[in-house]
Amino acid sequence: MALLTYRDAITRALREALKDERVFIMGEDIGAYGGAYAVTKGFLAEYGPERIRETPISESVIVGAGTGAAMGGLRPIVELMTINFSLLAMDQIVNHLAKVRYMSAGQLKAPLIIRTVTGGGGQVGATHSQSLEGWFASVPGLRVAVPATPYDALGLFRYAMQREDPVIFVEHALLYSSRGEVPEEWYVIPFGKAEVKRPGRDITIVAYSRMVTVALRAAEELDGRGVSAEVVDLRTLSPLDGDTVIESVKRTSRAVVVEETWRTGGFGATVVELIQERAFDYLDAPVTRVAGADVPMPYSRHLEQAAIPDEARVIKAVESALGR
Amino acid sequence: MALLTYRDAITRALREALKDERVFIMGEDIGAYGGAYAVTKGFLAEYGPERIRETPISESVIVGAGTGAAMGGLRPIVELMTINFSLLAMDQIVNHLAKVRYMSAGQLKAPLIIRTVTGGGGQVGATHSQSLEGWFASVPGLRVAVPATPYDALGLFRYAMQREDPVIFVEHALLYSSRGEVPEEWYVIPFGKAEVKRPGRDITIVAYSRMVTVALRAAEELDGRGVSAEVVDLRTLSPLDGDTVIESVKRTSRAVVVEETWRTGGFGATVVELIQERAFDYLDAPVTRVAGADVPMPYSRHLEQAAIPDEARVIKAVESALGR
Amino acid sequence: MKLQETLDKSQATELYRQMLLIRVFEERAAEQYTLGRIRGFLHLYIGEEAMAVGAISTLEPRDFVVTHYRDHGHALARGLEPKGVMAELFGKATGCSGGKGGSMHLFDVERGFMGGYAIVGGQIPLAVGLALASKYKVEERVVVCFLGDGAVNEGEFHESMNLAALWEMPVIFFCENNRYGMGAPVEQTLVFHEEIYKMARAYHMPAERVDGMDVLAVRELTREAVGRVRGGGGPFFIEALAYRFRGHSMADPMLYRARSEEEEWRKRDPIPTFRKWLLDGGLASQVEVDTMERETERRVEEAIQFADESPFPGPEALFQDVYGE
Amino acid sequence: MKLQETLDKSQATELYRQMLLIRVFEERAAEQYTLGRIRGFLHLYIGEEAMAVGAISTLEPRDFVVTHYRDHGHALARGLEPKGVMAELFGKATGCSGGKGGSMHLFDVERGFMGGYAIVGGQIPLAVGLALASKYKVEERVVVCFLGDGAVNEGEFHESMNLAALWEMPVIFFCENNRYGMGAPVEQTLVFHEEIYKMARAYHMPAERVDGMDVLAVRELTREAVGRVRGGGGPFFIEALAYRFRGHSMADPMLYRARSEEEEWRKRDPIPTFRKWLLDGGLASQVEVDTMERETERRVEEAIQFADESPFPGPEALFQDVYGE
Ligand SMILES: Cc1ncc(C[n+]2csc(CCOP(=O)(O)OP(=O)(O)O)c2C)c(N)n1
Ligand SMILES: Cc1ncc(C[n+]2csc(CCOP(=O)(O)OP(=O)(O)O)c2C)c(N)n1
Ligand SMILES: [Mg+2]
Ligand SMILES: [Mg+2]
Repeated sequence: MALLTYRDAITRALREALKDERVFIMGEDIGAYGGAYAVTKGFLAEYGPERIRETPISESVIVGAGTGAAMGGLRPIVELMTINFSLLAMDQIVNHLAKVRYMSAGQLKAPLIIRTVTGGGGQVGATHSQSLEGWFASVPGLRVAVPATPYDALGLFRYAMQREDPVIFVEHALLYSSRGEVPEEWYVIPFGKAEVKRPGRDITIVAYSRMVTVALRAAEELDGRGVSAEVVDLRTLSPLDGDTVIESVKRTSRAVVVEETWRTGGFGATVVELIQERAFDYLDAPVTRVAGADVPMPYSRHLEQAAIPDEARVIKAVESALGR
Repeated sequence: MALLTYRDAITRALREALKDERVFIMGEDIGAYGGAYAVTKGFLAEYGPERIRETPISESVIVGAGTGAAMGGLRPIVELMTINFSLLAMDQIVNHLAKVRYMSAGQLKAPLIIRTVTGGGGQVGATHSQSLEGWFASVPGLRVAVPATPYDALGLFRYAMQREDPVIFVEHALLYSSRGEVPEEWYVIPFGKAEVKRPGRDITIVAYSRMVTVALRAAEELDGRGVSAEVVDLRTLSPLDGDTVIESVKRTSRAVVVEETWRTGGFGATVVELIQERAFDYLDAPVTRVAGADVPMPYSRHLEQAAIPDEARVIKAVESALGR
Repeated sequence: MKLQETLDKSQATELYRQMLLIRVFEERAAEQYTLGRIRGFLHLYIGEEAMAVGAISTLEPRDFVVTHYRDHGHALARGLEPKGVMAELFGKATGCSGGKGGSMHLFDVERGFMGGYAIVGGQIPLAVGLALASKYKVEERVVVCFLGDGAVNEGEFHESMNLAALWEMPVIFFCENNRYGMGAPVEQTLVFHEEIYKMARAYHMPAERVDGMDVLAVRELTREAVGRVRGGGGPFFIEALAYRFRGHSMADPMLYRARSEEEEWRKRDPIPTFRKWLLDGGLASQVEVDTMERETERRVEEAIQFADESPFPGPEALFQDVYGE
Repeated sequence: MKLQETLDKSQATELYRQMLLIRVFEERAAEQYTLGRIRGFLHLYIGEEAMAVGAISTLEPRDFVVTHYRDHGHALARGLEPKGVMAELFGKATGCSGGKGGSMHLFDVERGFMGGYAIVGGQIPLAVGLALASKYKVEERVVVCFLGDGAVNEGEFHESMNLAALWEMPVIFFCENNRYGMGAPVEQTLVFHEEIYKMARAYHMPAERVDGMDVLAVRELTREAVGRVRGGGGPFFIEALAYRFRGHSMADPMLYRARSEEEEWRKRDPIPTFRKWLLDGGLASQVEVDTMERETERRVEEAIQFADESPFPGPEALFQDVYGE
């Protein structure tokens, strides 16, 4: 068991993937620069420019060419420097990557993995702080992984590499330096399996990506106040594991869903709906959601902090669900 | 009172808007072709090429130049031929149009109206049949109108013209030839006011855009079966009128939300959440949602029909909510 | 028109047969559309046959073809059975895309027909990616990417041209300049409309222009391009000048162009022109040509019958092929 | 370097003063960043001062400036107070964007500074739109749009160039070719990297290249461009060759370029070069120059103090300015 950072776990996943000759990595500044978040540092020297392909700043053709190469039998991994820039590749992702298999009635497949970086909290302003993964999770044909820990990042990436579906692999900017146990032995985490990251009796907190760590800290704090909170990490938004969530809520009778994106239209509303639909008779209180403020992300520190869910807001939501 | 088509109502709205010299219309095939849905037929001859600007097929610069022109003091109206093509302008819409006011702390405004066409049902296949309006409704800074009738289309457009916020004005492809009463007298419909399109006692059906007509037909049919269904038309997704919805559900104790987009991550989940949160103690059954199938839209007729909500599915959801 | 050394008599008549097949197929498809058996958008290739046929005739089976939504011509020229294509237009399970794609999204991966794509310009990055795969795997596979003059308007055109040139990809960009993108004449949409191919040279890409109504000229230029590209010469750009004789789609009222312009172009219809050339040059006899025409009509008639009699996809098809496995 | 007829002594020293202000501002900003008072991304303009100063000095107050995220230089050259800019970097309510924009999103609409935009290429369509407004309203306002060599990679570049040329918009595209987009050298990202400005000519746009380290040359070319554009000549493209002396942002470990390359360029530092020229030509005395330097340092110091003492925006600001009214 080694203590790895989230960054190192992903770096390891990429190294493993590169053992397959069909794999190459493509993206902006992944070469000599080493990746905006240093995930591919040293790769260019090690694997050479055929396999570590520095691209022009042109998100649309990066994704489109990745899709075409996948259709042509390769297993490309594309890095979109941040999820904000995926907006420039939206058509290729939604109208091409996600749909070629279906439109060709299964003749084609496009096993492209798009790695990208989500989230706010780094004071990089409105254009650079969005959490758009929920949009991708709503598009049929795409799979979306949102790992919260080094262990999950590696396990989920391995699974993505074993499958033939396009995957949006969403890494959180503020998690790269976080650490966690990662075994030397081989393991894989299948998509569509949420995990109870912390067991509890009184309420279920459902979260994903960095909000899992916020939920866990909130649960810790709540423990001291006599509240036993269960934390469920979705791990993938597509497929969405309703069963694990429902099983938990049936035991706790209360639920709070936590996510970083804008509240209105946030993906978490689908989770709230699912809970109230499938566990209606078990619920002792409405399911609520803690989400980002409905504003473009402000630069200024305190404003940004107020726009992103934190432990205090989760605790408040939990206490209110418990009628305290 | 004249019986106008949805198309004619929008054409009238555009003619009214063009009385303001700051208004020009810009888009693909809006000139000699008359618009893909014939909304601007005859405009080029009448208003000339300065004001009816035929553009290259370049969605990004169409929206970006519209935004810039709005920042520069004009009131441009941009036509994106269909909402599917908005994916190519996503960055300009989400990172620029929606954010300039906020990022400049109110120094700038961009009163751009983007007219676009949503929906499936025309057998035009996966790339041309999407209902993406919910994504825009989740972006702070944008307003999203989704008229279901000629009356609403005209009234909402007038309101959009009176305000200074960017608006995504979403017209449904299958509604253009539908007819409805439109008075000669001036009226305006403010954003954020849902309307009870049909009063009822037993259940609330919340819908928007073409699904309102589906909901109304379902309600009609249900009437014959002894069920009195209330139909609430949201009319705008942003702002979202929770009050009208809640007021209705408090009376009926049951609700079904109907929308055309993909179920997973659909905007309607936000409405479901809102109902269960604000009317939890009034609910006699879980709030359910009737939505599009989670598939790229198939071309073949029966498959497409199976993918889009229809009266039968709404009726089934209502009856199941009523425990029948 | 001249017979190249690389073209023998049977190849020449084959070109004719293919152009004819497309023409007859499209005319009958239009008819089926008005009968309501084909729905949605239907974009006909009538008048443009020489481009698909001339270009695709130069390819090997391993090569890839990628195109836009006006894709019936390319599909048929690539050897797809009219039955499968017509059945697709009818939305039948036997269609080349299982009834799921429709007119704008034809596929036949076995024949290297990697698809028609309905988002203007959207196919160009895909073609670059397929070419990347070919080069990466050292397969010497050539990719031909058809695109309209309208697609040149899109930002993806620029990104793709740059990347293909930068990485010396084995791709031929074949621009079908039919003077209009929907209702907009090129003069109104491209500042460099007079010589689109010269724009390609700004990307340091060899680029030539050809008469898109002349199947032999198209073939000859494409043959040269394929040779260069397969030999590792990087991408090549072809601009072919042509005209669509019909509206943009079946829904087009054609308010934007003069009847006389259409008539001028119709005088240069690639099919009668090539037939005359075949007959005059003694490459085909009147009897042979007549037989070919009858056979083609029968083939298309059979395709319609096949499509008509084929079953629609069953309801289980709805959720199939969204994901793998 | 040569003194143009259009430049008098006081204007010449003013150019120097502005370049100096940018340099000192940026150096002090870097320092404040390491102190943790500035957060997020910080992209410095050090080494590139001659471009913003030379170009913007030719504009009238009614003209519009639009730029990218490396925007401090353009903001200061456009006359924004260092106080407001520094306060913005500090995230203070007194910042030129109320603390909401940050380093990459500076605005001052009163001064026609229509914003810095952090999405590469995203500002180009906006500039075209502002130019459209100017032309539509017959205002004879010129728009100058700064963009990096990296922005030329993006599809929006192509769409914007085409539209601006097609509609003859009053916009100057000013490409700051500093040889790198983040860690990627232009040779690796643009096939036409050797002469980016010639690509503009493919859009039938007048285009010239200039030494971006020479403030007078930049000024002279831009002055000519402004004249043509204001006179209704349509868009103009300028490529300026320069270099950023520092990393892409404060976070850049600069692994991708050789120290020696940097040193070569530093020899051509626009500020000492221009100072020497001023002194040698007798346009400024050593005392004047020294005074200017001291004053500039004081001005920036005051800006820091102002920023430091200014309040953060109150919590009520969070939901303000999302929508109008
Ligand atoms: C991104 C996008 N924008 C707009 C459309 C609508 N549209 C379909 S075809 C077309 C014209 C394309 O013209 P061109 O590329 O010249 O092809 P042609 O029809 O002439 O063969 C347009 C505007 C689309 N399908 N995709
Ligand atoms: C669409 C988009 N892609 C990527 C980035 C990340 N990024 C920020 S600056 C930059 C390099 C831009 O280079 P250039 O345009 O030459 O400007 P310079 O930094 O040299 O001034 C990149 C890739 C971004 N901000 N936006
Ligand atoms: Mg065309
Ligand atoms: Mg640069």
